Amino acid sequence: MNSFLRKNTVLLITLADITALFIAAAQGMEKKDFVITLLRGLAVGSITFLVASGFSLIFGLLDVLNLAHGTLFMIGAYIGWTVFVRPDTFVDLLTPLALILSGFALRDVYPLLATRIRLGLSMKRILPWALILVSILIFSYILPRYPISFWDIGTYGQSPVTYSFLADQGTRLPAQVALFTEISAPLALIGLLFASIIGAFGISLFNIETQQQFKLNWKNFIGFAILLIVALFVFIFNESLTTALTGLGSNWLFLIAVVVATLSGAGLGALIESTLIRPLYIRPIYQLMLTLGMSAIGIEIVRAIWGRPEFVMPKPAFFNGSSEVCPAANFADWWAHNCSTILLLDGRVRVYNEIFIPIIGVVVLISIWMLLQRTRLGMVIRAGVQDREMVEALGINVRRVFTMVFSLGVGLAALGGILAAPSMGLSNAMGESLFLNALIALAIGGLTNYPGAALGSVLVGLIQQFIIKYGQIGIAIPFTDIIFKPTPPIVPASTVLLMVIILLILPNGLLGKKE
Amino acid sequence: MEGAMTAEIILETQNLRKQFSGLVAVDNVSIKVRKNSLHAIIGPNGAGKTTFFNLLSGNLEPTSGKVIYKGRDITHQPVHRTIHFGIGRSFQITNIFPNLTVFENIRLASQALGGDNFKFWQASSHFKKYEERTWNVIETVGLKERAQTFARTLPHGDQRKLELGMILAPDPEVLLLDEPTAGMASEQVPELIALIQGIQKEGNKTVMLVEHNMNVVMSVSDAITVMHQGMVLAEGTPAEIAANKEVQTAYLGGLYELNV
Amino acid sequence: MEYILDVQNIHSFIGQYHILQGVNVRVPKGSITALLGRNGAGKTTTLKSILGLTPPREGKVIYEGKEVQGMRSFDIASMGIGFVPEHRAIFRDLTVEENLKIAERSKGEYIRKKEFIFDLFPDLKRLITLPGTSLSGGQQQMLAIARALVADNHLLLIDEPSEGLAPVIIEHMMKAIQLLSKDSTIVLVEQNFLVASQLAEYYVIIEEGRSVQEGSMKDLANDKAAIHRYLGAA
Amino acid sequence: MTQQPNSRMSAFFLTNRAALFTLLALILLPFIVGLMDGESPMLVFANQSGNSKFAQGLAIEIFILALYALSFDLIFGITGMLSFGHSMFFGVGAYLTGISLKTLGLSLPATLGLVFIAAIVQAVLFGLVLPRVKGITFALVTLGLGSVFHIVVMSSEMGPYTGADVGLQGVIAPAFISPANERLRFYFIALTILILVYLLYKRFVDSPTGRVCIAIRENEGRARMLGYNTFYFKLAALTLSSLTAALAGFMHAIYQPIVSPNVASMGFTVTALLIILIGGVGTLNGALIGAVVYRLLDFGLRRYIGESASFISGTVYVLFVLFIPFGIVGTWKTKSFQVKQGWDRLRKLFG
Repeated sequence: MNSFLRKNTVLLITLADITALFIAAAQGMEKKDFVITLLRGLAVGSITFLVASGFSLIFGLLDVLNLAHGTLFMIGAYIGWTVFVRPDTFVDLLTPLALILSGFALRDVYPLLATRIRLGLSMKRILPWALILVSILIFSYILPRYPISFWDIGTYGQSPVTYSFLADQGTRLPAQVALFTEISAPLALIGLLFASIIGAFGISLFNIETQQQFKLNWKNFIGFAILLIVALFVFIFNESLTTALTGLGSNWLFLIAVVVATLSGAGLGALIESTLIRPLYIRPIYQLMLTLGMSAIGIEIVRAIWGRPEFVMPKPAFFNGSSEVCPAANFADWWAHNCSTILLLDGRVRVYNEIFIPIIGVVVLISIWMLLQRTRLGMVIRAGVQDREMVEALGINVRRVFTMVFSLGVGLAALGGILAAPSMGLSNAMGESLFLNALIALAIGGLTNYPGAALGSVLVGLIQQFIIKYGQIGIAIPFTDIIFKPTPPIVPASTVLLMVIILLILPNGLLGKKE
Repeated sequence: MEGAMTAEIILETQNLRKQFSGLVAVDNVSIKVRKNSLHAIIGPNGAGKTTFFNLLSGNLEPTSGKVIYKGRDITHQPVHRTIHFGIGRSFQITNIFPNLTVFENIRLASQALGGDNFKFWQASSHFKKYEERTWNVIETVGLKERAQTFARTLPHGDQRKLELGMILAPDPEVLLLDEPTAGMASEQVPELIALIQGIQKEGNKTVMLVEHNMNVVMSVSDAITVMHQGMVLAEGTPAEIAANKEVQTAYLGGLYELNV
Repeated sequence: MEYILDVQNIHSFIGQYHILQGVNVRVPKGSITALLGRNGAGKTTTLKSILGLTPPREGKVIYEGKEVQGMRSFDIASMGIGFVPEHRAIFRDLTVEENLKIAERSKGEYIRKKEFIFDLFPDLKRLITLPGTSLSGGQQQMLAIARALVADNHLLLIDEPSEGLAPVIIEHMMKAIQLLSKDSTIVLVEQNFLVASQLAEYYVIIEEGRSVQEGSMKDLANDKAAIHRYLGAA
Repeated sequence: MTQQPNSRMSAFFLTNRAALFTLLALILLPFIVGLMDGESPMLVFANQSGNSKFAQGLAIEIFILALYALSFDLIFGITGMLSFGHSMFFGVGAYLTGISLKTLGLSLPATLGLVFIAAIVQAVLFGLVLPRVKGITFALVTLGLGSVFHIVVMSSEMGPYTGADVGLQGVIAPAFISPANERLRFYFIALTILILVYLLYKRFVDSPTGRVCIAIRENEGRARMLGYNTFYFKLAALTLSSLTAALAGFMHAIYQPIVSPNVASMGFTVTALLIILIGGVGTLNGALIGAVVYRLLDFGLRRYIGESASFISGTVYVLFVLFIPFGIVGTWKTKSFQVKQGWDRLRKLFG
């Protein structure tokens, strides 16, 4: 105990100081304000944590600073919104997407194929480009001939803003069914599949090392088969699926949206890691540039598809009820009526924003912690953070673990995005600001430290929310009559300053280990 | 022998101790190094020799104890100060600037103590005295033909020479050499040892040497300290060490007699 | 003689450095073979090249009759090669038990091998819940060897097992290695010639990235000139 | 003996012919653009030629960007410190110039003096954290310092001085370098400044100080072992970098009608990073070439593609990273080296 105290003096002092600050701050505040602000802080902290934890897992194991993490968070939100508000679009998109991805699911097969091809040096250089080009050409021929039920970002009446508004009112537009025009469906499907396979093969040719030997077995084809079946199934049952989805209650739809957004994030992560990041492990600076570039591309794609204006995502009915007893006086009342707000110590608390999100944050915190501590994958991750080479020498495919962790990290960011959407709204800038928050949280907590990510996130959330609150009520500075009201710009500045101070005292953050 | 014994002590440690979380790497080491002598530290791998050097050169701070140089306590001096006192140090694992040329490597070492480091308005070729010094050192260590090649492309043996050149360049009084022959072909070893001996004798320098090759050590050193598990096992002249039974069992395993 | 491992003229690079410039190592099945040579001669790199951690750019590595050079290192290791690296590489965020469990290649291996391992290293049994960092040097070395025993390995590559250990512990370690050699073949890198000469039947001397001499350990013990030339007196 | 200076002259011209040719092209640029439009040089002198004036404007922006990129290359490419707060160096220069000219009503030289003092002060501020943090933590701390500055600039309290999120407007440059009426003069002044700074940087990199900075990038531990107190060298690099960036900011504030708060944001630091990555990290020429490529690409894409330009530029950067990893200058150097080797081999083959 004594040695623990000695070793962590600085940490304990810092924590004590922060606690003292909060207690002192709470003095001048009404109880209900304090509780609400606390909950809000936890909510912001939870969302920050979802971004920060994924980022820190990736950085810890792969040594990659994924600067596109905020953008991926945002993409998660937009995908979730689409599933929730426009399930018909979602169904229409599934078929071509599954087909495009199916080629990448065969990535373990390509090296074998590559070793079979004997070509001259110049041909070897041209081949990947030629394959990618052909693949793009086929895509650009077929895809425009597949009408997807869509919105029009240019027209206000059909923009995401309007659809969101309508969905909030409970109105959903009748579903349309997408069928290929000008081209026969079997030909189009086969064409897409073919284009995807040669495109993915072309990309994989860039990073195949020579002399490699591989064993093939049926496991290499599972992903491919699943994607193929999904594509066909959705294509055939497009209409009934759309009707079924639109007919679902908003709670179920929200759940599906969360799952789809998270999985898409995870899939996107796996794809990015295995095609773009993998060749750059030996050139860290270029990873920065690559992820920055991806971030810019991501934001532009989102702008092109969903438009620039901000819009809101309706909350699922479970958190959005209204009746004469609302705001609910207690949880039993809330359970009966699904009120959107609840009274805690006479203060109105939004159930989704201030109770549901922190709960999810805690659930994710615990599940990832269990994953890290109790599962074999977690063991390998913890070991790999320290010594990749040794893990590999034990016969473990570290590369695959890398892909999994990247995918997990991006999946967490996407989950954060879709969960934040109903409370934060959707905007092109949502990723950037949250990413900065997450970075600050990590710097405070310790860059590669998982509990540190949680601690930092909560601190950042709390500080921001308390300062916002004081912006409204003002702080009475002790021994004077001055009431100081922090203005909004001080909110981000305060966390940044906290970060700078903590890093100067503890360069590895509060919980980071000394190297 | 008698005269050597009473010679001036240039470097001294008093109860030097270094502890890494659980492990005591250097345990209560007190040694005295006489001026102008060649003092060897030997011991099996993991005996704490390199850590001991790191304490002397300021790369590590000791947990307790003192390092005294010319009567002055330099225990807590930062690493960039020690060379200013006149202590140069080489590394067991070659530590050079791999992407700079041999010439550049040594010039950086030569100009370090000259006091012209902040004259950023003059080209470095303007400072002829450092260039001359650089060429001298390059010639001493025998890398003249390779002066303009990148350090990373040198063969291992030449990198060791470059490393030696980098400590020679600022002309220190005490040289701490950590396994200067590590990884060299056996044909090259005598050459390098002769070079070191030459530098020591002609330049009136004090050399401290960590070395694995017992025969080398026995033939060139004036004094030997044997370390084992962080502690000093024995101290004395080569003859005394060779006769020491304890050293034989702990280090040499009693399998071979030493040819002194 | 049947060779479990046959390394033929491999060349390996670390970054720009041409570390191995033609190493040949043949390891008879069931033997202990020692790689000898000075610091920095390329012994550790040889082990890493066999495992594909530092893939050789030229030459062949034949393990159990199959060319494995160019394969991914975890695939090579999965063929039954255990690695005990220099400085042990114990995972410090994992407990002793997890350090062993992580080496499993199929489920339940650890449970099956547990008893055997704890018979060999009784010390480890009482340390099982401690984190890897809290072990002493000797215990870490035992754990590193034990870790290589969890999976069914036919070949163990052990790098400097005696480094930095007290003589009593070295003796214990030597006994354990001798015991292990009954079931598996061992390639040993060792600085301490006494240890190497007592354990190994065969030796290969590596000098400046090349294998320069090989043979039976008994012959080397009498060849003072070679010992002097390549290994220094010790 | 009389031959000596002459041959030295011609040798100088030979080795620097590319640089001299570029310089000549830059001097003639306004007139050539004018001539292509069928406007006489006199018109260009009178600042009447529309297209030439436009080209000059673009070039001035490139010069300013190049100065800024040079300053970033000095601390990142040469000294090896990754700072994410570099835009603050530029921002301080730009905003202080604006405030000093507009609010304080100081003269141009006084403003420049003030800017330089501020630049030194902020270099020292960044330097204060140097001994504590390294690598990625240094990047984060500088990111923090930069963000605080950005936030202060954007805050409504500072509105009267900085224009908050709208940006600083209404800075009236003295008539003799007015970017509207005397653009040609501005062009040549900017060009001269860039050349002077470039030469200063070249000398700095080649000087004892610069050599130590490179040594710090390569292996800081070893540099310390050689007896260098690396802190002072990093501080020197930071100071020079800060002065240059502030000078770029100073010119920016005079040239642009609005100083947008974007120049103090993280995004502008990223711009500097991208420029030197395009050009080649650690090569001074790379910073210049990168600035040209970056600005022209940005300009061209915005002009011909419009809204989604950053989609294309993002893609271009990703392709750069994957296929031209050492930047234009770095790749050029290795390629020309290979070509030279090939030639040598050929020549040997034929005796």
